[in-house]
Amino acid sequence: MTLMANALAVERASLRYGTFQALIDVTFSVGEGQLVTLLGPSGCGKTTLLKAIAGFMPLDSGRIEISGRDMQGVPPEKRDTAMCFQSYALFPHLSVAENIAFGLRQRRIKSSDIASRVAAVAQQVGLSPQLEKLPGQLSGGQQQRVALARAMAVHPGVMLFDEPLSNLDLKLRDHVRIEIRALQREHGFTAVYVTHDQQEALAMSDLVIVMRNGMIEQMGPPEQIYRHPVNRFVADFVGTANIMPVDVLASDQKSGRYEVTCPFGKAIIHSATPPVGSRIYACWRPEDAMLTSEITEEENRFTFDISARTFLGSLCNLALSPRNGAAEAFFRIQTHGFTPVREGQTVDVVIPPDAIRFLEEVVA
Amino acid sequence: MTNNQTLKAYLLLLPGLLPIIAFMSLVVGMAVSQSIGFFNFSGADQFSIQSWREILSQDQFWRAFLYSARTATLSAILSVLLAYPIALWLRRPFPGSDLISAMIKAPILVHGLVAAFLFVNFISFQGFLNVALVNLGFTASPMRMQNDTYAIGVVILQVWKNMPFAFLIIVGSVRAIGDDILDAARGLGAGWLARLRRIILPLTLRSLQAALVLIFIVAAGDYSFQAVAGPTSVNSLAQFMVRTQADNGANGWNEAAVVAVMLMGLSLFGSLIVAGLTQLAVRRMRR
Amino acid sequence: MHGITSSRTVWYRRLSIGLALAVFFFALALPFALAVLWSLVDPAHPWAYPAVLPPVLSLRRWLEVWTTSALPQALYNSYMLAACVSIATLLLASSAAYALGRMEFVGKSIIHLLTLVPLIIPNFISAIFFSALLIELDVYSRFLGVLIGHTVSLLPYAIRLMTVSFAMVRQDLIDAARDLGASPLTVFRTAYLPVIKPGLLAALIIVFILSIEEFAISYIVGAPDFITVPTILYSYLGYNFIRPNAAAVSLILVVPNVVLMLIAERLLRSADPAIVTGKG
Amino acid sequence: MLKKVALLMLATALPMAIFNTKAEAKDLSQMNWEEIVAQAKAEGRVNWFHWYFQDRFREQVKDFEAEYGIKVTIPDGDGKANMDKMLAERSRAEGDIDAISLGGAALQTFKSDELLYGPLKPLLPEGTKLRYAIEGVDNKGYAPAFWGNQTGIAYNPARVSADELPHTLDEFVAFMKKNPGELGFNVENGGSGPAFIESVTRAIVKDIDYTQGASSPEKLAKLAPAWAWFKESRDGYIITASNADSVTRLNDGEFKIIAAWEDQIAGLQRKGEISKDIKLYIPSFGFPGGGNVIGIPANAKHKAAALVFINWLTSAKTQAKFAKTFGIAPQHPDADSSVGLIPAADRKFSTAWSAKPFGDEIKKAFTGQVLQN
Repeated sequence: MTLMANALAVERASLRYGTFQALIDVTFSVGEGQLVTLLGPSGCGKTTLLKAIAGFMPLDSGRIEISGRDMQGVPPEKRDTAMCFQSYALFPHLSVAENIAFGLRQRRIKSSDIASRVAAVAQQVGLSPQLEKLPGQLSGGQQQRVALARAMAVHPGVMLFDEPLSNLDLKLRDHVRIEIRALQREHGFTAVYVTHDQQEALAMSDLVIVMRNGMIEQMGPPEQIYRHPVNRFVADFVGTANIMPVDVLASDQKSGRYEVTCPFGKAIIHSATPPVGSRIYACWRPEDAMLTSEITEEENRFTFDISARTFLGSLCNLALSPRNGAAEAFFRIQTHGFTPVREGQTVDVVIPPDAIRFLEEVVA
Repeated sequence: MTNNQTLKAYLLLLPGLLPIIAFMSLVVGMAVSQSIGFFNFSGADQFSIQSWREILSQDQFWRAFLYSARTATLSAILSVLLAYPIALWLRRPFPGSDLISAMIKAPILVHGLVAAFLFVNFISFQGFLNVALVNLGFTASPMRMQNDTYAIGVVILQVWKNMPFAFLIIVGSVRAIGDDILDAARGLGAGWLARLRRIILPLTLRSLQAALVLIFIVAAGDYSFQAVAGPTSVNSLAQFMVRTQADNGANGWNEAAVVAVMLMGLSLFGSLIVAGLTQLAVRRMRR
Repeated sequence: MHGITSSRTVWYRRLSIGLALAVFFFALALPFALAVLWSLVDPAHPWAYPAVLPPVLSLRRWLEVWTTSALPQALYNSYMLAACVSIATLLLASSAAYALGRMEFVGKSIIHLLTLVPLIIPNFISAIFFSALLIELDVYSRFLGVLIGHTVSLLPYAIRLMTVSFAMVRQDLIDAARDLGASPLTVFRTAYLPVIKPGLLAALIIVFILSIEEFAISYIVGAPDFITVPTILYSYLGYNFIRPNAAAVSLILVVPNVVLMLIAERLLRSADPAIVTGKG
Repeated sequence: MLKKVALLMLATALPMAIFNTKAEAKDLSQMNWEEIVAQAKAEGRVNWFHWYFQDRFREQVKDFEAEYGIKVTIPDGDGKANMDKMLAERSRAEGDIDAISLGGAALQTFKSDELLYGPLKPLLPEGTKLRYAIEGVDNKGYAPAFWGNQTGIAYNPARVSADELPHTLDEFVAFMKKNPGELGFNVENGGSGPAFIESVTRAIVKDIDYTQGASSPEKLAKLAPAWAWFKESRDGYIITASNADSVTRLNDGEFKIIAAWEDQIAGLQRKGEISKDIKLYIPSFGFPGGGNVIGIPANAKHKAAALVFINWLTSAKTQAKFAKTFGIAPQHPDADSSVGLIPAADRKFSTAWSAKPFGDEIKKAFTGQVLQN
């Protein structure tokens, strides 16, 4: 990784509404041209953090730097940021062109330059035919683009997205998501992107920050977040996970091979990092398990009853209950849609040892 | 089906709407036809512009006309100017804001005549204000403020009474502006003045105009404030109309009708002009 | 840092609330207090120059105004009239409000505007030319004249308030009631009444108050012998100016209306405040 | 529109038709006084349309109500509205008005024999003793005077001493120069201010016959010097809203002198509304005095009761009591003479009001030429 200047740095940011602690000691930084996602359930503080970066909410303590400049006491209108709102927040009385030109006018740019910049941005987002219309006359997707164009037009140091796609239907959402990412790559702007949709976060980010209760739970590249979640919350929130408590029976740190007992029997785990305790949580992804009809592995082979089968087209979800031991626990695995199994049938499943990860969370 | 529905709706509308249309067209029709010589109580009914000539040649009429136009314009503008910042201030609730909006609305509950009385009582020669000013040493002797020549008292009363209406009309539209929109403008570099000029004013233009029109019409047609607290040297149009009717015997009806038609004209066109100019001003500011 | 800004905003807020209270005090509380004081001036001891305060206070003025002035008659007229006006207005307004609130038809927005016409014709014009009309039609009953005048000029308020109420009735409730086999009366009782009742009562009260407060028609059409509280106050402020009596009548005009209005406001609390005043 | 008028007429005519079917009573001129009183008691009530001191008259008429058992109703209308009502109701079979108070000169502008019932002179027991010619108008026995009054200048001794008071026009000019804004008089709502205007006009413009009511533009043009006088002293005087406003503000200490009615000042003083120190005088160039009369509209419903009431109102006893209570000049020859406020020596300066409608034109011309110019 090359050394990049930090476009945005947040240090020990804390913010309180009355008695509710919305942000607690949040620290992270974003390199120039990176797209960072703040991911978390509602109420986790991600939007608050975004608004603090934009300057709409003053921090109680901590600091925010944009392009190396401390933002303490700088009002939103003086910050080099531009925000795309969930509601789009288009000015209903202004035409699309006037909406896009709004920020440029505020920056006292020559009107001839404004016109050319508006035309250029509109071209990029495909709004050229709509320039003279009022926002009310546009479709949701078009409105979303206007909001995007309006923010992009001012070439902000940091672009802020507050769940910009949540009001779009599913198909359009995928489409715009790809578009935003493409535009971001093409223009190289730095962006902070708030979402509660983990797929969106994984699909478009350089860096994902998972938040809960005003704190950062984990941050890292999307693959790392998915592959190596640090705790049950992240494992469960990002993707689907089978989380189970395990007791470490034997360990060989050199080869990274660990023997554990889990709810459905003894299992082998391959891990580069040692577990943080002897009784801790581990997780595995449903798609990592294999039915024995597909493969003939003997290690980590377990027998389950299929208690439910959900056909999803290309895929098929199976809910399994272990043959032996804890009847309460259910595990999910995902196989191809054509897998010929029925509910009530007994199957053997292999979970590859390197598919099971230790979480950094001991069992209380 | 739709026709049937429309017919049914119109039948249902009849009891409420018919009296309004009948009464108003009769009253306005009466005023217009009396002004051109019909329904004459003193002589033959025939078309004549005598009353128009009579009234329009009177200095007193034009003074009354200009006076009403001026107080109406001033009252409308001042009420809105005062109500607007308060509406912005109370856009989002805060501890104590309920109390303040209740206090602002209080004058609505006070009858205009009572308000005029309280005001005259307050500023009279022996009134609280003068006693206070003299005792605090601001003036040596009481000031004469009652029935002042410039109708400052009337404008104060109009603003006092009508500002709450302007407030109620405006605050609704100000509250309807989403925080996101203002934040978006802020994020794009708009300071408070730019937000006011380019976002808030244009978005509240309609209610601004509604408030101006309403207050203009009420103030242009004012009788009570003028009669109790207004200057004695000039009449408001409504007062002039009542006097013209009362002082001129049977002819009075026809001449009063001319004043009435002119007053309706002033209400209509005056308020439209005020609203139009506001629109122009807001448009210009938006740039 | 934030602690300081927040204490500063609290301080600003306190200052502005204090300022608002002060304005309120001088603009409303003090004048009313003075009116109360004036109404308590003893009839036998005039409050004259150079006395700064009234020499003797008593309730005799109130007794006297009550026994010798036309106030009891005016109160009876005002309240009797207001009751008739509010009932007549409501009867006339309800079907129109139903049509405007619950039906779609051609020309609805124009009809909406038409109902507001009485609000934009200056009161004194309607009053004078309505009285001319009454002369032309040889109608001598002042009560009838004022009743018609008030009813028509207050219809817009009733129609508007009740239109909103009718529009708030949920169609699914009506459908559900009918689906379950309810009679039209039961449908009205279960689906309509609970929703429109506050609006109905509020319209009743507001029209009642506005009728009591109406001056132009009462003064011009009611003259000379049908007196209401505002016309008696006007006489006390003009030709028969006696300040203490005017103070007493002012209080009698304002206080009951304030109480009624507070009730109306409570009934309409969920609704838009501009509707309460009807002038929006 | 005609259709609507017709509909409205129909709607209102129906109830009217029911009310108007009562038969006419026997003519009063055929009865003796006892019969009239009996008829009056049978009628039981009288609606007296009167335009000032209504609340205090309600007190006064209690004696009458006690004596005859006839209820007196006094509505609160103003004088102009009362007249309009009488005129508007003239074609009605039975009007609402049983007795109406009128300014002394009011009957000059319309025909009393068409509008009023009577003449009352032969019907009233003491009819021949009463006064029917007042303010230069003789109403031929239709409406006896019941109220005599005088205008003058009232002053507040707390503010001004008696020897500072102006008595001539020149002294008024000097007074206003020395005490700007200390003289108050009204133009609308009452006759005291117009009395001042008229007196000054009369003193300045002498070549007009003020007893002739006819008005013409030439006659009005002659008044120009008076308007010049008023304009020149414009800073010297304040225009008040009404008779009562002048008095209230004099009482408040705002003015040193005002134009006022003697009966109003006296009446308010005896009631306790204003300071008893306030005094009145008539400047040497003269102030008009006059009075009010009372008549019965031709279509009155309770004529006998009205007649009995008028007899009571104009009786020596009632007039003497009014003189004491209101400070009026009594209009019955047998009543105690006035205990008024004006010094007896000043009475000689009393003049008649200038005849109407010219008298009204003077006021209007003042408004047009001085105030609103």
